[in-house]
Amino acid sequence: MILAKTGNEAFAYAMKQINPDVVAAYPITPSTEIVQLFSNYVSDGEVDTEYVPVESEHSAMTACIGAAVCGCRVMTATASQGLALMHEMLFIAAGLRLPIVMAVASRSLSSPLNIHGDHSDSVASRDSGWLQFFCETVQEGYDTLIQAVKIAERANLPALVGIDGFILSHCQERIETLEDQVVRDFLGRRKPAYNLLDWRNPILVGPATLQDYYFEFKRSEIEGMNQVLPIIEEVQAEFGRIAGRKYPVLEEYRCEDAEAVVVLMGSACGTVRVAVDRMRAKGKKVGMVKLRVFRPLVHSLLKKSLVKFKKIGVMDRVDAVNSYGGPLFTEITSVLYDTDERPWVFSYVYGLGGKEFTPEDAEMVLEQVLTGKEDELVTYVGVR
Amino acid sequence: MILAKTGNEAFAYAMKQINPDVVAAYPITPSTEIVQLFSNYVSDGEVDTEYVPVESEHSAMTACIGAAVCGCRVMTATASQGLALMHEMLFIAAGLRLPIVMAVASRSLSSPLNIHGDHSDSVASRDSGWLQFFCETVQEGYDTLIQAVKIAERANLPALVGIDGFILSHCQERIETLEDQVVRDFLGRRKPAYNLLDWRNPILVGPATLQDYYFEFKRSEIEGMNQVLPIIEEVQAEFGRIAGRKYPVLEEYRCEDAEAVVVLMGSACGTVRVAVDRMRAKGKKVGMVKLRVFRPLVHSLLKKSLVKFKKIGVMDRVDAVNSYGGPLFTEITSVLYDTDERPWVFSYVYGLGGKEFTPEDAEMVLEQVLTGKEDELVTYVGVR
Amino acid sequence: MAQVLEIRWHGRGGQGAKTAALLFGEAALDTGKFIQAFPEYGPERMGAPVTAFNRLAEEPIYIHSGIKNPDIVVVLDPSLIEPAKVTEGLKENGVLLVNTVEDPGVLRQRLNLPATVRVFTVDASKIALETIGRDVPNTPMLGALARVTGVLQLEPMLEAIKDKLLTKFRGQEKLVESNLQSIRRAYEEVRGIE
Amino acid sequence: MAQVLEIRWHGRGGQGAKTAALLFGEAALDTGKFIQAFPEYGPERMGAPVTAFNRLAEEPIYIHSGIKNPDIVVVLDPSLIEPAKVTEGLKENGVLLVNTVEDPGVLRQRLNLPATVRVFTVDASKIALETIGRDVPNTPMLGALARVTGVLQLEPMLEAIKDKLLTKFRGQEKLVESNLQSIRRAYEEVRGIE
Amino acid sequence: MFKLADLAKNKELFSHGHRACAGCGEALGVRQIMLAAQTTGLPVVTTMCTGCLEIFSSIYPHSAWQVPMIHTAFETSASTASGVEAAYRVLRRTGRLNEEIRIIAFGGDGGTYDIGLQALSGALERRHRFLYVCTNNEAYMNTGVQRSGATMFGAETTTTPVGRKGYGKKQFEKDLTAILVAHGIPYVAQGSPSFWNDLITKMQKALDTDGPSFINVLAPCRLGWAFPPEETIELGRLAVNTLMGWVSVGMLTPEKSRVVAICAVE
Amino acid sequence: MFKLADLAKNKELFSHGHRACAGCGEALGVRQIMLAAQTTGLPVVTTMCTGCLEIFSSIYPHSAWQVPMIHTAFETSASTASGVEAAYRVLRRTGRLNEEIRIIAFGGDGGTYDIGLQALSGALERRHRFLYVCTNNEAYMNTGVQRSGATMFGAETTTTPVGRKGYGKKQFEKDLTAILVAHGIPYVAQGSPSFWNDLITKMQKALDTDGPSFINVLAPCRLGWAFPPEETIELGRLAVNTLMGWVSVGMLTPEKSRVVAICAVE
Amino acid sequence: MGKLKGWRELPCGAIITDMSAVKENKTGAWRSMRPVWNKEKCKQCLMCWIYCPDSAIVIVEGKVTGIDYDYCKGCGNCASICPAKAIVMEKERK
Amino acid sequence: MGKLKGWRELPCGAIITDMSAVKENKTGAWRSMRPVWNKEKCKQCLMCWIYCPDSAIVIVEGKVTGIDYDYCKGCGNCASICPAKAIVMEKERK
Ligand SMILES: Cc1ncc(C[n+]2csc(CCOP(=O)(O)OP(=O)(O)O)c2C)c(N)n1
Ligand SMILES: Cc1ncc(C[n+]2csc(CCOP(=O)(O)OP(=O)(O)O)c2C)c(N)n1
Ligand code: SF4
Ligand code: SF4
Ligand code: SF4
Ligand code: SF4
Repeated sequence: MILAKTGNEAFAYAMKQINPDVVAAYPITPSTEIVQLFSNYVSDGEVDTEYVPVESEHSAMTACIGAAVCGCRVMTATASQGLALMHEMLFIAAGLRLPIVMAVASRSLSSPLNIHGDHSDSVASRDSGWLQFFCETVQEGYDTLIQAVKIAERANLPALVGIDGFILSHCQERIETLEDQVVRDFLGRRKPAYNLLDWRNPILVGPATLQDYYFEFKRSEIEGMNQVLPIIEEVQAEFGRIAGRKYPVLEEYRCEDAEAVVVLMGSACGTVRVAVDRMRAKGKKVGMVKLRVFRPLVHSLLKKSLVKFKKIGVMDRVDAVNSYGGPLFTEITSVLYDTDERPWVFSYVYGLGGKEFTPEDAEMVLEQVLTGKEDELVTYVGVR
Repeated sequence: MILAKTGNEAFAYAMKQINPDVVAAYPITPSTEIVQLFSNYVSDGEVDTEYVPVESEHSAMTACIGAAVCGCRVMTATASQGLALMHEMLFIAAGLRLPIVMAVASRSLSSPLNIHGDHSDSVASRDSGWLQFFCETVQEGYDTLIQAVKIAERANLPALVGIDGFILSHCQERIETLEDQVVRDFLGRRKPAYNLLDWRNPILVGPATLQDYYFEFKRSEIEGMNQVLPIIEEVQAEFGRIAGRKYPVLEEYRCEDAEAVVVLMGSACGTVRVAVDRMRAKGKKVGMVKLRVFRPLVHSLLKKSLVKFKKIGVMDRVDAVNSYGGPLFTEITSVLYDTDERPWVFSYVYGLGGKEFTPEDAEMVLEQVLTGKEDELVTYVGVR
Repeated sequence: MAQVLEIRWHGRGGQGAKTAALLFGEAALDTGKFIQAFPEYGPERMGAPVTAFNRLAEEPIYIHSGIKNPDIVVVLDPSLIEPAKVTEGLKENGVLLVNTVEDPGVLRQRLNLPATVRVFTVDASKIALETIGRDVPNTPMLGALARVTGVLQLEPMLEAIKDKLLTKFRGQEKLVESNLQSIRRAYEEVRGIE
Repeated sequence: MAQVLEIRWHGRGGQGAKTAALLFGEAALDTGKFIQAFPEYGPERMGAPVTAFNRLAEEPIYIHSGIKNPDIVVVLDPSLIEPAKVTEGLKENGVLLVNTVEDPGVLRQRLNLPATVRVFTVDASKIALETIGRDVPNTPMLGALARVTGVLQLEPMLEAIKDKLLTKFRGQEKLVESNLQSIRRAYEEVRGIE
Repeated sequence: MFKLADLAKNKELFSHGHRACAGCGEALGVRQIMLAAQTTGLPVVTTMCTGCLEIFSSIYPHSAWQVPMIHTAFETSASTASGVEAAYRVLRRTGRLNEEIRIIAFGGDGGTYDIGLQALSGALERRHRFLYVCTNNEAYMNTGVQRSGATMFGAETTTTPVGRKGYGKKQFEKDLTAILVAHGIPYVAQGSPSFWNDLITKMQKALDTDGPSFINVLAPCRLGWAFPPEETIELGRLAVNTLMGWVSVGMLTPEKSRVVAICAVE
Repeated sequence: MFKLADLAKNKELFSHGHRACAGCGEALGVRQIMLAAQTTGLPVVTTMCTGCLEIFSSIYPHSAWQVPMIHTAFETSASTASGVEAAYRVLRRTGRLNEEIRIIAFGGDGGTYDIGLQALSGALERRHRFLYVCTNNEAYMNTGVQRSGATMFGAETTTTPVGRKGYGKKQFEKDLTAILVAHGIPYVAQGSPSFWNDLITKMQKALDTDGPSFINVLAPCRLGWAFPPEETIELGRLAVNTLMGWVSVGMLTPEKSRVVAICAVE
Repeated sequence: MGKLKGWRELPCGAIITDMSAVKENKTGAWRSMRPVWNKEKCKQCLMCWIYCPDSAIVIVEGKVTGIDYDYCKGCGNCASICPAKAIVMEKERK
Repeated sequence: MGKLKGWRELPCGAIITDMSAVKENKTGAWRSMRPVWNKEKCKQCLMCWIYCPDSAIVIVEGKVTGIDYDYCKGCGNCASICPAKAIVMEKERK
């Protein structure tokens, strides 16, 4: 079906189709609508879900964990302070290898308070062992959320699917949806690695470990993450077959003969497309590399793609406040470290706290990368 | 005075000498003793401190913030889950530019639970805008905590001083302390950037901001971080004059003609020293680079030092669970990205969850770096 | 029509500017267009001036930034005209559509608008009161907007909106009917059509 | 003495093995040595076998890893000998010092120890009961240990420990005195000195 | 009993220019409270939770507060106040602050009944001296009317929608006032801006209390309760008088006891 | 009244091999509770907080629990149980689980009075059906005897040391049982393993309760209360009988009322 | 909008120091209905004053003297509550 | 220690599946005092059983038959509580 949906509506709709067993969530702008709309489906009996309206995000993630260890398919949604408040439990969910799927309408972190979109919330949890997807459009959000369930369950790791707060969460766009049954068939039923409610075969989940076992458990979790990329690619391929839409983990846009490209994630990719088109129209050889999967860090794909270009601008919608570049900039330069070609790489931080990022801004960045700016370590786009 | 103190005792003793106005803290292994011993000083009237025995770490950091906005000198201590539970408030403390100083006896994160030392807790908060120091010895912990108060107050940014849980927190070592009065003179009184209790000149702290101001506030915080390195160096120099002990931000140990070095932080530096000595004794040209300051990321110093070596092993006592290397490995390769020499850099993850790291392990790592291992992206030292 | 048609709605918190933009987006979608509809990104309070936006195009819309120079400005509440600076950024050859009793000509003069800007008015509040029974000008304004833009035909649009309203009002057919009626009337009664 | 002298203490949770190691470290410090003292890193429960460690050296100690092959093993509770495998890892020419009524020779035979290992025993529990009035063998064992290692002289050590105990017991001089007395006695009464 | 003419001499410590909905009961309650805060003659320092109050009173560069105010996060009004009070104590004790001041912490029902309950409970157990005011509009309004622990049984919110199966909130509300009474703090009360004199009297008592005190202030919300703007005062009255989930025998007779007696709805 | 000979037929669902201190009252309480948990004949699934219990019962690869058990974090026993109960409900509702089971959540006093209070309060407000057992030894024992909200006035702990100025804890304990009563849940009780029959009777009632239930179990701690190992039972008795901070008129007469009446210490 | 401060001009920490700036925020613009006060009818009970959420009833020396239309949002509570019906609500012009 | 599992052998997620492994943990080693049960004196009230924190009182068909020294930590509560003084505490050998 072709529908007009905001990012939040599309997430809620996908959740309806996924029909998770348990949803435990807490409201926070700009993700609130997701569970709000989802609770309409609950109230109308359109899903089987047990909806747990917890008293905080810490409890939201904990209740998700409690339900997921019982073999249930479990989802939640949050943003910003909510994600930050879950921080402790994120690591626990991953350590327990629970495929909880979380919809995030990303937003900046306090202080000062700001309800608008940037990637600080998700990126600040990048070590927690969660898969992280960043989406460009509402359509992609919808498609990715459904895929994420399958990927997470195959990888036995939790997954976060992010759309930019307000910019996508509150933006109505045209989307093509799948039939309910198609989604349910695609996902099948979760096959849990273990089940707490199987009381005839009792297990203990989450023991204390001493020096003799912790690192080994962690190593096994790390291996879980190492195995994710092929799973993502398989699930995407399968999804492509039923939906006719494909999203490479890494997309190169008009990169064929590009002399300069920017790499980025999320909704601004669209805005950059417009800028690239305009500059191409003026004969400037620029392109864009869009990264959809932030965790795992797809180092081999990044290396393979980026090594082709002379000049690269890495655009972060978050700053690491470490007197160095943005987090993605750091990771990309690291990934390219041992390549022979070693493109020039520049760091751009843009759009924090919902700061408007226009095609003109994007052109400015592309232009700078093209000419090879060399003054400041990091450029803060649009800061007065 | 020369005293025998465990890391926790030394931190508590330093806190006594610092005599903070407010300490709000919550117990957690292995940092509990810090506040426990400190509360003896409170009970004996040896400090003026108002001690707030909060009901959780989230409230610990919040109460610290509440007290710090009132112009007070404020400290706390925590580890692991406690630090993770504070996550949300860490960003807020930094955004409000409050020089809260936190003693951390670092420990791994659940799940599974483990009470032993690794750097996951602090490193997972590396984007929060806090300065981060990692110490090698009890002496260094004591000295750094005192310096951190001054550095934080000059930078108007909060600071975390970490010692490795158990390995240092519970290890008694010989330390030289300063006289109480010397410490107090060195620190003087905090000169706050603003004061909530100045009710004649009311201010509002922590407003909401829209797209028009958030990024600018953040930019100003980022600049605060950019200005920290010279402050650290000045304060260290000044401290060196009164204490006779100096700690470079980055120390090169037997690096003169080294062909291979390892870079690392924390207590394992000592163990590596032993290994370097042993290997040097065998005529192998190895050395160690010790990093004391993790935040800000001292990219210029790192670059200047590391570029001299052919082969570098970066040793992380934490893994980023991103199917790539450890966080310090990522940052160091990033920092070295645009150097002409480009040493070979290898990633080693060691000691998670308190996994024993011996001089023999260190020799193994150094040996590997020296010969130039090239098989796996990351080596997990000592994992069965 | 520009490659991408950009619309800005002005209303007050509680008046449904956002809903109108979303409904208009849905209606346009049903006619095969690519669309975007989004509210002003900010904390909205009841009574406070708010804005919402639409983009319509024949091709996929990639851009994800705000609208600064709309082709069309729609104003739900005439008391907003001055305080909300409704004409700010309006394109030179843009359209201003206002819910007011005032005549387009008078309004144009009062606002001192260049001749290139086309001005339309409609008494949507009156229409709403007469059809729906409450002063909810956002629905009728959809009709007026369809008329002045010309991008949507009345009947297919009514069809499209009917669907949405049936869901929204949980099948209260009468209420839906009166809403549709208000759209039809505004479509007819809009003033300033040359 | 090795360049770094390494000691392992065995006790039960609640018996003060850790305290003994810390006190020994402090006492050694006062004689100008570089020291380390640390407990087994783990969750200790009352009654459970626990260990603690010391390192002593003339030079700064850099190493920060555990002790696997101690030069000296000190056992606070004879019932631990078998269950805690107290001799595990003990150096070939190491020292075993046990709080027990047993004779060193008997113990050596029972444990089947190589001749290179020196064995000492002392009835620290009895001494503690007679001096301090409770079975707290950790303090007297300090005296015995000082004697067998030879690295600490009795009087300076007593001086050093007195200070610490005065702080610890908040100035209860009598209690401190009896503790010092127990150290002195164990220093004298340790058996197995050739 | 206060006289309005006297009260009118006080400063508007909560200034106009704030961005609350036209007719917001919470804004009204806070305004009255800040008028009443002056009855002790002591300066007041305040904290608040994220929520409508924070959003409508403090969007940079505008502060409706004419007293010192700090907002840290959503769940942290009480814990922030703990820190402020600790600072106040040490500064007084060490002679660095000479005036007595009063501390008032504000929190919505979400920030108090739910996500901030623990911080509040802990602060009460530690016996920090401050007044906590819960501006209770019985749902999360700032994020668009979701259920809170204060939402009544059967009430429709955006997370407890009425639908083919759902009939509104399925649980009874948490009786926070009773929970506060169980904390054994010296002063607990309920009030409403519709009964201004009662509220202001309770404020005075609360601020005079040596120890923690608490007032649960029922504040009608335009958005959540969905009423025309001119009915705020009347709705507040009705809510109290019909005892709709808001039952306190002591409510309008604050003189009778320092701690109001409570009888539960269930 | 239960007969010991009957009880002795039950399984030891909390097995020996655990690492509690010799004479630990908490271990004893939990053992009795797990014996009692079998009185309903239904399988039991459990959750617990970080704390002594978790450390002494579950160091990998050893589990003293012979029933399903999950530990997530310190403050999360009740919220984990919320998730488990939600899973249980949906699986039952959709016919994927056929047996009735009971859920028991354990938490120490630190994990319940303090850091886990909010998760508990929220779960109660949402009316999840589970029994929450607070193993209350009146301080944070696992980390070495720090004060908790349950620690009594004047008690010495490592964070409220007696010193030249300090005289132990300066505040009265939080009356958690009263706070739980104020939550209006259908069953609230207090107990102690020293009165095994009382405790087991209360367990049975609690597990039969349709809705949330709560038992506050006073558990003497070797380390924190500093007594010789053989006095555990006696100390538990004394603590109850001397009413030291542990006052419940309903305590030993659970028959009289489903919700015990409470009178505060202060 | 031209007067937005640049990042270098911002205070250290997210604080507001000018507490009077809020007066710039003329919420009178929100009004679609306007309260009109009738001096004659007014009994000076001050009920409108204590019940106005926006402190928009002007008091001079203890007496109501009018309405501050710069901030009045036109909610109408003053009119509802006035026992003397001295305030009536009118539509804002146009 | 030789039998510690390698990381590839660990289960997915931090779980314990073998709930009987705890029996390996012979806490009898913790004992410095040993309870000795006197069959003759025992009245079979089972008080020692219900009050043992370590389930170390062996019951066979409803009757006490001895003490499981593999797990008994020697706390002495059984002895304290025994109304018949049928259990006494003795020092562990040596
Ligand atoms: C940790 C966290 N979770 C969620 C939010 C989002 N949030 C902000 S205010 C609010 C609701 C406020 O409700 P309430 O406390 O009742 O105050 P009201 O707005 O109704 O006055 C929510 C859910 C947040 N800011 N922080
Ligand atoms: C967030 C967090 N903070 C602190 C801790 C450290 N911690 C673990 S258990 C514990 C105390 C437990 O006390 P209590 O709940 O009373 O149980 P007890 O050990 O006394 O049985 C503490 C402080 C933690 N694990 N997580
Ligand atoms: S939503 Fe409700 S509480 Fe919030 S400002 Fe509007 S009326 Fe007030
Ligand atoms: S410290 Fe106390 S609660 Fe913990 S195991 Fe020992 S006796 Fe039990
Ligand atoms: S209409 Fe409302 S805002 Fe205006 S003066 Fe009256 S009460 Fe105040
Ligand atoms: S001594 Fe203690 S552990 Fe041993 S059987 Fe008796 S009660 Fe049980």
